[in-house]
Amino acid sequence: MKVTVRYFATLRDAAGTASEEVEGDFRTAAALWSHLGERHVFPLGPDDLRVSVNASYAPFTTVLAEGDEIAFIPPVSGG
Amino acid sequence: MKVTVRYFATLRDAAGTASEEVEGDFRTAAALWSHLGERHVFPLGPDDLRVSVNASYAPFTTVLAEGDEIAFIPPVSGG
Amino acid sequence: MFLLQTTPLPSPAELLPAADHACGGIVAFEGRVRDHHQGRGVTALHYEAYEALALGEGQRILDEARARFVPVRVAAAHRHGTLAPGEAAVVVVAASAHRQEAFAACRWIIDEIKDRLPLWKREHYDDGSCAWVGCGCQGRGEAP
Amino acid sequence: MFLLQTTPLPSPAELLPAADHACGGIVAFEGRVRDHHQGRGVTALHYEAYEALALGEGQRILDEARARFVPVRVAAAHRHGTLAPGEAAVVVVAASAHRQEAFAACRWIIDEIKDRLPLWKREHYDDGSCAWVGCGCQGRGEAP
Repeated sequence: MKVTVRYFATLRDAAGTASEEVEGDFRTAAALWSHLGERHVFPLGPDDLRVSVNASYAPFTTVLAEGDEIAFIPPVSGG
Repeated sequence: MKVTVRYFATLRDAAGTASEEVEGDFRTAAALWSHLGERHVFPLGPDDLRVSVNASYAPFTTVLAEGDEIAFIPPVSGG
Repeated sequence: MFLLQTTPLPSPAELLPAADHACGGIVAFEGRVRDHHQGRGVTALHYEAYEALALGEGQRILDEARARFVPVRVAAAHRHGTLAPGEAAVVVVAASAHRQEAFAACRWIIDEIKDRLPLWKREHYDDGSCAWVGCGCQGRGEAP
Repeated sequence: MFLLQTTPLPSPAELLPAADHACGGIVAFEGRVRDHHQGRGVTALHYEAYEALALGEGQRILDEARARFVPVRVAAAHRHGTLAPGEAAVVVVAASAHRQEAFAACRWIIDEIKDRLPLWKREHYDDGSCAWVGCGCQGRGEAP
């Protein structure tokens, strides 16, 4: 399965890119996060992050589908 | 002792004037209110009113002085 | 700064201009004349004021707010005389580095204004009648 | 209406124009860029946004506010990109016949925006350094 991962703020700094296509047999967002940990060293863990699937917040347990756009959302600081 | 009494809103309607000079031997604002009751029929009683002496809120027990400007303040409705 | 005037009120931004860039949160309240009240159409509204007491009391409310909500900058203005529906009767602004303080101060000031400022509202209705609002003597203040 | 834009934000009055004269109380919050943060001088601020999520989430926050605080009209706008001290980063307006509802809705919306809107603030300091603010990884986000 292939998905697009988008990175923001400190995760973008750590990944060195704003977005990448990732292929693998991760079923859920949580599994995708573990998979990404094999290629990047992130300054934040799952307890600090929210998940967005196709531009909506969703649980880490969300089952992903081909072509999904996933983002792991660091603590926000708008307002 | 002579004081000036100012009337607002329903008290002004009841007194038929916005202000009048009142002479008598009332010592306090409470005594002045009783005195005024002899010449006007007011739609409000002391429990509904606050007292202003020389343009500052003051207790009904305030001792008045010659020339004071007194107002009995009906429930306000600003804002 | 507390203003009491018969002319249209300044906007919140005019009333409390940005003095510096130290204040992060600005909360403004505007109270406007409604076009209805308890089911009746309101065509105009007249505020009678005891000006000398209102000016002193308005300033005291702002001074008390500055002492209660630290650090905060505050200003307020109240109009009197005759207003049309949609016009602002009261404007309150509070600015602080912390939005909690700005909200609390703005809310406190308008509550105190409504409780303490010696102004009395007389509504004029579309049937030609008028009445003192919240005068504590329901019905008695009515007059054509 | 929820706006997300890189250009200067509308004023509260522009963001939520008086649609009618039925709303008596209007509460507005403006959050402006401060010129200092934790003792350091701030020269500019950059908001990075996940635009698609921010737009959807901003609209959801307003829809939820309308359901929670009845009757109320609400609007909000958030800026992203680079801002100078004194510029508005966020504007929230709530209007209701009852000031309690307007205050509560405005306060709730800005709290939700700060909690949920996917925007990240990077401050640039007068010593030439910059840092992600409140990124959950103190020090790690620092970069020259």
